[in-house]
Amino acid sequence: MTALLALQLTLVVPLCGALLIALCGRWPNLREAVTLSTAGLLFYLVIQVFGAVERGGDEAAALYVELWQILPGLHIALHSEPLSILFALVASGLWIVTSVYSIGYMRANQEKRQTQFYVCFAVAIFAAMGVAFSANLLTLFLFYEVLTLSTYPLVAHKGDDKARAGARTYLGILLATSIGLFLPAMMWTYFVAGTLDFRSGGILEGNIGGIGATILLLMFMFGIGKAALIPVHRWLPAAMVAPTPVSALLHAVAVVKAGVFTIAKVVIYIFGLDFLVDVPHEVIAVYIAGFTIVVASILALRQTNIKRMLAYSTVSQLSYIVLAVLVLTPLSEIGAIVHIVAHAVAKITLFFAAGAIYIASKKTEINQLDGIGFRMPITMAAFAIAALSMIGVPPTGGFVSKWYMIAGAFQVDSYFVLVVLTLSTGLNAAYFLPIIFRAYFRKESVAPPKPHGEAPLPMVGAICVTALLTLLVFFLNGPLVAFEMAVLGVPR
Amino acid sequence: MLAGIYGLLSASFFVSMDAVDVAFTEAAVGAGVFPLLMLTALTVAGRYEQTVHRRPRAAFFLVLVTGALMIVGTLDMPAFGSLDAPAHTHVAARYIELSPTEIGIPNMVTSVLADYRAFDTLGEVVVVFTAVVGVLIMLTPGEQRQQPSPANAVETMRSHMILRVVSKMLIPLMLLFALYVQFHGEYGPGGGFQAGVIFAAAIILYAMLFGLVKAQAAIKPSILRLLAAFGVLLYGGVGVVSFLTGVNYLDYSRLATDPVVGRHIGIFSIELGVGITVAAAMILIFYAFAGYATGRAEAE
Amino acid sequence: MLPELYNYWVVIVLMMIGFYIVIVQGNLIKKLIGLNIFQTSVFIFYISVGKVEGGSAPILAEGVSVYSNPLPHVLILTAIVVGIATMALALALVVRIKNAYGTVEEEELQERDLRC
Amino acid sequence: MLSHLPILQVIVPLLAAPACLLLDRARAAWLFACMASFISVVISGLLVFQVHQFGVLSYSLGGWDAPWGIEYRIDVLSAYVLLIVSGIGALMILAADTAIRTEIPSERQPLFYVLYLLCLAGLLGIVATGDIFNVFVFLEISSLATYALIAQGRDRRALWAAYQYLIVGTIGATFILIGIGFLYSLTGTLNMQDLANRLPALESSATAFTAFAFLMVGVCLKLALFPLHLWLPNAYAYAPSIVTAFLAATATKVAVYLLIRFHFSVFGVGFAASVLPLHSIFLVLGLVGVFVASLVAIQQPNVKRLFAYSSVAQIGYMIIGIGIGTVTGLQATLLHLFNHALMKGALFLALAAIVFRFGSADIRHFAGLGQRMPWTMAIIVIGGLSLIGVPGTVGFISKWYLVLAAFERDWWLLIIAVLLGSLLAVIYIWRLIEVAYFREGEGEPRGEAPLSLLIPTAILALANIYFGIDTRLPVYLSDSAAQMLFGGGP
Repeated sequence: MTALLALQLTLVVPLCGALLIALCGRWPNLREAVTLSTAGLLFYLVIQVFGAVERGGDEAAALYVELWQILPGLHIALHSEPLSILFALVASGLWIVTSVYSIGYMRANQEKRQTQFYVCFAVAIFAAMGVAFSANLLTLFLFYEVLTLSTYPLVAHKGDDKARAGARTYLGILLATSIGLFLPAMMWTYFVAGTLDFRSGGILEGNIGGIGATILLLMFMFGIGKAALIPVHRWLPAAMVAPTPVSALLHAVAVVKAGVFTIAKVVIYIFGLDFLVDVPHEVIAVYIAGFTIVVASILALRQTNIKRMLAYSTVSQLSYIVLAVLVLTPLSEIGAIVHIVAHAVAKITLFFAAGAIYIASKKTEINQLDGIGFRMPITMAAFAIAALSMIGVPPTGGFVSKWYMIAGAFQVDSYFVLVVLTLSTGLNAAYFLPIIFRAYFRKESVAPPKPHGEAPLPMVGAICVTALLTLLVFFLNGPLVAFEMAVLGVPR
Repeated sequence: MLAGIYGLLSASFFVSMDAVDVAFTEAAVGAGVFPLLMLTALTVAGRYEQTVHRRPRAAFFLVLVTGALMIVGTLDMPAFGSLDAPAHTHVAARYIELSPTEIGIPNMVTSVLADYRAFDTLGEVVVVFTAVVGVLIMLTPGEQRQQPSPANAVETMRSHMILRVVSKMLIPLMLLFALYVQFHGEYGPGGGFQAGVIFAAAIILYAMLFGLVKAQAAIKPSILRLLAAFGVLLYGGVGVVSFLTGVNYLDYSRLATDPVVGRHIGIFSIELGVGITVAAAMILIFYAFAGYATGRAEAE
Repeated sequence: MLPELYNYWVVIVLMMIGFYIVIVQGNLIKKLIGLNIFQTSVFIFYISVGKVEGGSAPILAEGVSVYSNPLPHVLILTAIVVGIATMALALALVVRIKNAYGTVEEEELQERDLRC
Repeated sequence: MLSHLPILQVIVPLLAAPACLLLDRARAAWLFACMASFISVVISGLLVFQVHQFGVLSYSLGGWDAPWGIEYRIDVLSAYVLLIVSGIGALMILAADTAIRTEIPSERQPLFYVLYLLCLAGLLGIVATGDIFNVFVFLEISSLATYALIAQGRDRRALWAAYQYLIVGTIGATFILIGIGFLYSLTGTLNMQDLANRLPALESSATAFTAFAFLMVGVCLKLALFPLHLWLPNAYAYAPSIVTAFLAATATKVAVYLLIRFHFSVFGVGFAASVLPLHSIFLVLGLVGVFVASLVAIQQPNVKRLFAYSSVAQIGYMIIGIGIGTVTGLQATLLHLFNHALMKGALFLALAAIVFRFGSADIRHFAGLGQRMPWTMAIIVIGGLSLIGVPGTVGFISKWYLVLAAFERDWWLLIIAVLLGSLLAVIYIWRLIEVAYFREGEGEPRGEAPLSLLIPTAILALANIYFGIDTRLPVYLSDSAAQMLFGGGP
């Protein structure tokens, strides 16, 4: 199978999967089987594409297919390059794990409308693939919106007032930002640049100058609401009403990653690093990101509900990526890209753990966690690893990415960034360590009504896998980095 | 009433402008149909009124502006009645010169109406048809339908013996006259439309004197509906026939071996269509109004 | 110039009277009468356009060389029919309105709508 | 027979109407009307093809060549609009049978179809003809039919709305008649082509100016261009839903067509510019219309009324397109003709489904509709996104061209204004979505609309997406039409 065919199939497969799932809705086992096999097949396809990109040369260059021309100059086209293949790998890979996990979760929790859940999930993955492989801004925008709409039913899954209120904020903010800022920014880009294709080195250079570029940059940053910069971050905590697998999807697999990925794409392939350096007041954007990191961490510190705390931690972690992207040095870009992966695996572990705790013991508050480490050792161990990754302690993925970020910051000796990074590291430690402390070094205040052990097997399995990945990112960072160098046109 | 007088006045004005056909029509419509409709409407709507005028100043200003604009417009117009105005020299000239030979009938208005611009006239018939359908759909009472009984509002004139006798003699004459107008339209003023109106007037008069029920018994609404539709179809059909003879729509030249004769046939038949539709339409409209009035009279 | 155009101007005045009535009158039926005047005056306007000095009715006859312009007559024949058709429809509407609201005065109509 | 297509386009529905009256049974009448309107779709399709092949088609009625006889003249523009009108007309009639069941008493239904066909024929006639007086006649046919149709609404206010529309419409028509009169007295001809040839010589004359003014005002009354739009919201709000859908998708389009026809073909592009700053007037009116109407729309409790106001706003966009005064601008307008027909058609048909279930389109019926009528709501969402101008829908295409046109002129303010306008659209669409999806429905639950109503609606909704992706047909037609109009006569 040629890589090009595989590239196109990455869109077809999830859709057909969704269709099949809908058809098999009546027989749960069959339905779940379809889900898993689809996920597996998709991952295989992505690997195929990856291989081609990895080998580089003409084959990698040929990974471009124009599906349709809407208007002259406006195409729906797919293209695969190192950055996108990485995102695709993360999304498709984690889909398998998440599916396994959610099978356990949904059944243990006797959720309603499970078929709808799996269908929407598949569609969301389809959209994520589209975002990853889109060859121009328009295509990306389309899939971006599909992603928003397809995840809305997932967020509103519970269907009670609370869920609906959360979903409302979710849909409202994401649609408003994308239509109000992202879309105009896109049009503006087209009119000045005459194209929307992602080209290494950017397309805006020489077409727009001065303050205009700054405004455009800000329009993109806030227009891409999925990146959850303050003040457009509110949808993320609001979406916490969703079932845990969905939170995983939002925080690790697809949604927020799509956001930061889009920003990275825009900065690297639309503006271009060299051009962005000359943009006046570009540093404003840096400040916004830094501000978001710190404030979000402080907010996380004040949460008592585990999932809400994780949500705010996501907000801040996302801004790490945005910040790193905006430092505009090759090393920091690498840091950003690696952090997409590192954060993904770590955060999904944390959510899985939180979900497992909820399923096993119905506990949702931090202060209930005393001594949980002895009842659910595996889960909490994974939790600990992931937490360390969040803080940035070796040997976890978080360390690698943070390392590159700091190095990049040093290159341009941007002390603001350094301060932010150190400060936030402290804050992260401040809100993660207490949990671990409670879990292991405190006795249970009150024995639970019925003693419980670990969560169902599929969930525990999934947790282990992701925790393992968190460590792998650390140990395998060499090839990863080398591979990603290509993004910046650095020859391997 | 005033409206009627106004109609007659404008009709006489048309005559002075030697637009006899128009005058004829306006006389029939302006002095006949329109006031009649008004009256029937008034019997239903009642005479009561309060005279409030809304925003007269603004309105007056608007009117003033429009009028001024038109005055300005007239300034560059050719002098009134001048021979060499483009209106007369360009298209119309041909009608005047050639129509007698091309169409072969003296009344140029008819020849323009029924041949050169026959399609407009088809449109006109359709407009009448539309109107009657519209009136029907609005005045056909919904579910709560009552049959107008013999004792109804429109029968007040029963008592007038003389009137009835006179009109008894009058009505046949009117019908005859209508037929004359119908078929003489090619030579003198008149034609399908006027004929239809007169015919309708006769029936309406009958209805007023002898009561709606009798009239409806004599000429059934259902049949009238058919006729109204049939008239339009006849007109359109002529056009379709001219398709079949292999020429353009409403081109009569092939209806007979000799084009002129063909045109005669064509004009004759479409005028017939016009007459039928108009007559049927007018009567139906009157029925609708009167029937509605009586229906409500009983409802109260 | 005035003698040449006075005819049009008279017509225009008439036309504007009709127009004014349409706008100002609160009574639906009177509105319609205004509309009728408005339209009829337009017809007269057309016919005046068609008039030719010393011309006679456009019906072929011996010894007549100058005819008035038949085309406007035709147009107006059509226009008159259109006008009367509109009137019929409008009156039907008025009747229905009277039936539904019990009045044909614009003010009262509006306030009755507000009430319900 | 192919050579007769131009006239067949009009007389098929025109003669189908009386035949329909003869049938006098609702179901039969419906089937017959469907047949007629589908034939006319086919014809319009063939016409587009023919025009594409052989260029302008001229058909002289009664065999009398223009200017003596009446000429039917089909160029790209008219073929394009004919396609829109007949297509929408056919889809609507499909849904009509179910839609009017609850809204019109059975004994009136045959008459309803007769009027519907007459209205359709009238609109088609306006577009097809090349004779300016013939335009007036067919305008009246469609108008009279429209008044009667609007009056069929169940709410008694429908009568009042119809009456108002009748007064305004008749005044508009009379204005047009006056304009025609001036033109005739000036040139002595009624044929558009002929007028176009003779007018340039008389450009300076005040009469020509007056004629132009009267024609424009008359058309704008029909068009409901702000501030002459006051009749429209009531008419749309209280008319039977299917009628609203049909009118919103076709009548205003035909009015815009007339505007363009008079402005570009008869008088020529140069004329307006030479006598008055028409384009800037259009720009201003269009913009004000967009904003005022959208703002009013936001506060409407009755959704039909809401979309009626949004229609006024959309008309504003079309006028802006003309006002920009470039080929691209005109093309944006023409594209929006097509696209707006699609979106408003879908939206109002969806509303028809809701009225079918709830008896009115009041916004409180929307509570919880996301669960109760998922398909209908989905369609409304699609239409709404299209109205906003989200990529992947037709709305985006027209907005895109509009902004492009403004960009060519470097009118950044206009671009910003247009985008702000779409944001207003976001607000009122969001209101619907919020009520429908984020509020529990009270009252006994009602199910989805019947398929016979849902399918045509869905077709339209899909068309919204399809033509948002595959834009070749409308873009090609509108482009060549715009080119032709700027190239000179029809």
